[in-house]
Amino acid sequence: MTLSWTTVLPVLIILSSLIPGLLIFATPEKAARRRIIINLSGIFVKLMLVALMLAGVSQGLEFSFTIAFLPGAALVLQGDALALQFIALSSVLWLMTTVYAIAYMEKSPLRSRFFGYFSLCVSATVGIALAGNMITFLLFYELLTLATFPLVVHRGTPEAMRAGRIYLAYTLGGGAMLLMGIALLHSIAGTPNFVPGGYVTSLVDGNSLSLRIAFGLMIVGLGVKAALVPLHGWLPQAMVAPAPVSALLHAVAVVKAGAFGIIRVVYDVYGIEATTLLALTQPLMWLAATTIIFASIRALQQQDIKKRLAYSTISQVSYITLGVSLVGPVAAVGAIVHLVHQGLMKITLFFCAGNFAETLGIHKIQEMDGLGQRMPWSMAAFTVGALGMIGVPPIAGFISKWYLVTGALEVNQDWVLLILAGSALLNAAYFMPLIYRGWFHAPPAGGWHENNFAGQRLETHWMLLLPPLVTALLSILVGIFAGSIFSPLGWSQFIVNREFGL
Amino acid sequence: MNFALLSLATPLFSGLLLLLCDRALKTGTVAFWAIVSTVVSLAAAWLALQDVVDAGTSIMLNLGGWETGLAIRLRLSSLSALLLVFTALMHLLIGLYAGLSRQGIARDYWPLSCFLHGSLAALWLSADLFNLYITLELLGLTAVAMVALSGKKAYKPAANYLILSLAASLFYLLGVALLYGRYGELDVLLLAPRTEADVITRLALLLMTTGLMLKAALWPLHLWLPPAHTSAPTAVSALLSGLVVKGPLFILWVLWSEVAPPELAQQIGPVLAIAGMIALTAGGLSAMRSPYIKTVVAYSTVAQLGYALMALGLLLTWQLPQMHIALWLFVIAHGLAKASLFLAAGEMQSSLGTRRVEGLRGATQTVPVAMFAFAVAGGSLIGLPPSGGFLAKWVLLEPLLSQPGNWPWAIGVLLGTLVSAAYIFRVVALSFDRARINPPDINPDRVGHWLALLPALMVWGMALSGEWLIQLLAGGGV
Amino acid sequence: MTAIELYLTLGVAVFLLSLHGLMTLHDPIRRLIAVNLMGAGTFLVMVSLAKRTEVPDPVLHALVVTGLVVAISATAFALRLIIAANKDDATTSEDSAQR
Amino acid sequence: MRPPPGTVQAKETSPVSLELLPDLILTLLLLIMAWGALYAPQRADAMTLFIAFGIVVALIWARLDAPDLALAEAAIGAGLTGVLLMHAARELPGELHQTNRTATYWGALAFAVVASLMFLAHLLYDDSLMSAGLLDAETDMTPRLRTLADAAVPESGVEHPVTAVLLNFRAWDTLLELLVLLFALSGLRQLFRDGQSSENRATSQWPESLALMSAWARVLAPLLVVTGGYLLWRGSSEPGGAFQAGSLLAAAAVILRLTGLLPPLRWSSVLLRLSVVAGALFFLVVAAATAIWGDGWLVYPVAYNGLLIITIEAIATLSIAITLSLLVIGEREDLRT
Repeated sequence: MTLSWTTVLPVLIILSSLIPGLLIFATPEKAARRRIIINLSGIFVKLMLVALMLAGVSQGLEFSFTIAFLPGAALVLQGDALALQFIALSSVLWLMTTVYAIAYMEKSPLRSRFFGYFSLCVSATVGIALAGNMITFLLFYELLTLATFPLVVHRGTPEAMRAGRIYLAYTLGGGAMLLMGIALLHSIAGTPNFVPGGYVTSLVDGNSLSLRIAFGLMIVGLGVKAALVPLHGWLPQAMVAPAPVSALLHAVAVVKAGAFGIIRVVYDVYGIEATTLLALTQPLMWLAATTIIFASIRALQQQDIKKRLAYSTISQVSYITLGVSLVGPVAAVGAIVHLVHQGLMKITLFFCAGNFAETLGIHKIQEMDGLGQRMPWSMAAFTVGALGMIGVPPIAGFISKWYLVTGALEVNQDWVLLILAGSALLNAAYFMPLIYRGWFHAPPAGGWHENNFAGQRLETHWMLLLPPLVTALLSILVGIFAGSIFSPLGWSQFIVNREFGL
Repeated sequence: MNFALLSLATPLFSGLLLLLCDRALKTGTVAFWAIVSTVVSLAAAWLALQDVVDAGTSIMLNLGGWETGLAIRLRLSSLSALLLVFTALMHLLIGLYAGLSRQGIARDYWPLSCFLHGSLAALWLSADLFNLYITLELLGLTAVAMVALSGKKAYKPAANYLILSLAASLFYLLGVALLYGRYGELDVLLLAPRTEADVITRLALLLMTTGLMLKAALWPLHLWLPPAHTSAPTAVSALLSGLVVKGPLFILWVLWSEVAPPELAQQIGPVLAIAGMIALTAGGLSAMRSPYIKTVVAYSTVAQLGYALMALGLLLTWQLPQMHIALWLFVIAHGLAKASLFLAAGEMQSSLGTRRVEGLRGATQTVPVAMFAFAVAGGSLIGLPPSGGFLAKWVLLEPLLSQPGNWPWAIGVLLGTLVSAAYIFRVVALSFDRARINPPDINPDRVGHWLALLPALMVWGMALSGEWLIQLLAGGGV
Repeated sequence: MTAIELYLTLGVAVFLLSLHGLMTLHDPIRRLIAVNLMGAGTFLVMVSLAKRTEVPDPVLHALVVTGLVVAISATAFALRLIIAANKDDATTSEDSAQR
Repeated sequence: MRPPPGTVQAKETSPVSLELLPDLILTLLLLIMAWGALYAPQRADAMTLFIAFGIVVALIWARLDAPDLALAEAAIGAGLTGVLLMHAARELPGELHQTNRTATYWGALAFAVVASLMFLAHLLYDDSLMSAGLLDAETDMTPRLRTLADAAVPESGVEHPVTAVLLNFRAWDTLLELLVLLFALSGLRQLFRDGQSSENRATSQWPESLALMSAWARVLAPLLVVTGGYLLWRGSSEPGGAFQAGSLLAAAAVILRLTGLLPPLRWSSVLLRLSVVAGALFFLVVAAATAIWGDGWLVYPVAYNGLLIITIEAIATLSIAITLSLLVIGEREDLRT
């Protein structure tokens, strides 16, 4: 394995968040300035490396790094187009979330530990994206669980402990299932690197039963993190964690890791042909559809803002699974691009929810009256995010829904149209009241519980306000300039062309 | 073979010399010389391993130059060389901890640990049934003597451990006597072709297996282990759980994979595998319930030995090389992980001044490095990638999943993983609780915590040398 | 029925008897006696096997000598350990034992 | 017709012949004593019965032509273990756990009877044990290892086969054997670490009035030393050897200590430690020397292997005697100061 820059780059990308993480662990609590410098420098180094890899991949360069690990299953880091998109998303949103978290966590203790695990979590996510075969994927998948657990229980309160235990039970169970699935697959087809058409098609006739069971086990394992219906229980509980953690978990790391895993398994392990041959797409589609509808209905019943956003995430992520299970190229583009769009919009919503809680102590939906007057910018960003979620053009959400619908019609799964329309209506049903209360209700007579940053130039701390505005702007820009080659849509098209060999 | 004998003789010599000039030396120098002898033994063991790898087959030596049937024969196979290196490495790691950590250890620990190292080395190398009996006895006596190091509270469990260990050795001895009576041989390799499945051989093998299972605390006969390992000093319980229980397991493997006739091995295979599975769950469940930190770790030894027993059982049923590799990877990964787990538990116990698991609340802040060591070692016990435990579990799972008929065993392994995840993360999750923190003493012993972390990092580093280990063990240990 | 068969059976009987004793008795000293009896039973089996030929088998005798030394050293250590373990609570029962 | 050498004596017609009477008596005696040693209501009785059991076993060894073992059993089994048990009886008079008597009685009796009957029936009628090769009348039952040993005795440097096996053919076993003794002693030393007061004396001062006792000890001790020396010297050609001699010397030391004639042997004195460690250390040095200069680990040079064996045996006897006596009567003063 020659040590040229193309082989070392993937490792450097992972190290660019791992090393700052370890350094931050070592920095004492009081040295806030040094911690911020290490953190931000790590982020910028990662962004540079990602840009470098982006340029390389677009010129068709191959980035891969292998170490011998198990007989017949080495540890492989592969920088392909799909991986790159996920890394780009996670690096940008890591920057935003870090800026946000610096302000959000200003008063709370144990920040070294928080930011340390934060960067470990991002390096695990990047590892998942770069994983070149299922063994490496499993390795980073389990490391992600270990890195995110301390974040979920960061506050250390009894509720946080309870949420942490539930989170562990689900994710460790899922991890064990995934391990069994991968081991079963390994005993049938070995663990070669990911191949666009999948490496299982030739073996389908011989052992279709074990391949189906392996697929089922893997989907269950990945479904825990992708919050598919029966396995979503941990997500609403994890809302106890501080806002940047819920933002990171929902928009970037854990949930997307599950969805990304499903994309890898369906496209690069089984391949379209094998999944259709084994008739696995139908059950996956029904599962995704039920999740979308069920989660949206549950969201309606929630009174707490973050709980409602959590259920909305569960339903939105299942769009990706739905798109993947539709197995058409257009739907695939919709699914992959939704990975990015949902990230941008959801993180905006969480930032704003965090702002409301941090500045005015608002947690319930009833308390959102008259927010538009007190915090116009945050409310504006919240509205952009909410409308995007509903699918109002020109915000990003509309584009992914559009591709999903056309994709569904292309493979003449008409009932999917009903599901998507129904879900759009439900989205409107649970987001509109919040927007309406914010803009058209008078602020509460007795004032808000807390009124921090009152009377300053900006409605709240500038580092709390900037990230949601930037991500809201990005959601709009990505929607408007969807056509250009450098937008997530263009990049997804590039991926799908390679995947489907068009 | 000379290097192997050097690796065996060095600890014995240094043990005897330390006992001889007991008065003249300060405790520091005693510790220093003991560690020096362990390092020399480790180097010799490593060279022995290179010899075996170059030679390709295992090297034999007839002690005393007499002909093969008469003399006691020592066998240096790739497996026993690897176990020699493993024993020396464990003694080095735990010796460093015992020497440098503030918790300190009684002065008599050092000669005893050298003796333990010597008797284990003699056990790995011996290929003579009666000689194995004496090495078992040596092991039992030193282990009990080390348990008794921690004063009066350890005498009762130590006495019980010694009585049961004596009874187990006599079971084994009666089995050896019957085999000698029936075949007239004591040498393992000469016995192997001659044994047939008749009444006497069946009775002898049954007796020997019961004795060895009692000494290795394998599932139905494990009740003496938790009290003994909990009341022993920290470094000693790490040695006991990590190493001493593996000796009888090695003899059990030699007995059934070489001495016993294949059809008998075929019959006992499933029984051992089922016993292993039950050990996995029963040990895990009682680990989950026990309120004391060290008892949790002790019961986890019983559970993890279930993995090894299952691998041995399946090896005997199907004679697959992967099972052999999985068995010995488990033994090595469990040894390192358990050593780190016990050292971390001991450190937390002394820093937080509590023996109960409840007392670990907020341990991630008060004793972060020790809790990190506990979590990393626990990760290897569960089998999270890329730890050594994962390596062993992966190699075990592969053949299980290839035929649908073997899936129940795979479910057993899955069950074992979940149960061990439960009792490890019960402790780790508790340590993140910041509401009711248990404050540590004034300055927790940093060095001790980092030394507790060392074996855990090694077991996770095993992933890098996984390929080499698997290729080394692929020879089938013969 | 030769002497060897008789002693072989005796050895096994003593072994089984002491095994039963080990399982049912609770007093550590009695259990230690049971273990010693078990040892004696095993050695009895070994020596009767040695006597199967005109001149008894020296190898088995050597093994039994070694076994005996192991037995005495382990029993001595075990007994002193039991005494040390139960000495203090024994003093409380001392007055009760003032017969 | 003398049975060909190496085969079992021809089976008499009647199952029980007159010549078997002493064996039957000994067997019955042994069974009763074993049962008593286990289930006697008073623990003190159980101990005395166990000591008697040791004596009867020594008799059986003699009956089975095993003189080495009879000597060792009498000295170690009955003698030293007896002293230990008496010491335990004095230290822990109260029975620690009251086992419910009746259940154990009948349980034990039933168990033993059933087991022996089953085994006996198995033996006499089913003959499978006979045909199983353990006691096969027809085939030549001499073990191959034994024939090799007999053939090799001439070059072993000693005439007595048991000593040849112990100290030359399986010398490694004997080396580990000496280590077993040493480990037991170092284990024992842990029991006196936390400095209890000296009331845990194994040998509380016996009333001096027992003049007979000390007089008898003065006569017996030298006698034991002489016999021990004799046994050691004759060990090369007659039954005897290091272990038997060592245990006799240990018995002498125990008697002298019990009557207060022997002062405590201080662990701090180098001499004591050297003598305790000498046996194993010398043997290990010889092994290493043969490995480095000789032609293999524990391969004695043929020229003076007899002499080498005798020196090893002598040093081993010394360290066995000291270690055994310390094991039996070792006190805080001996082991810790």
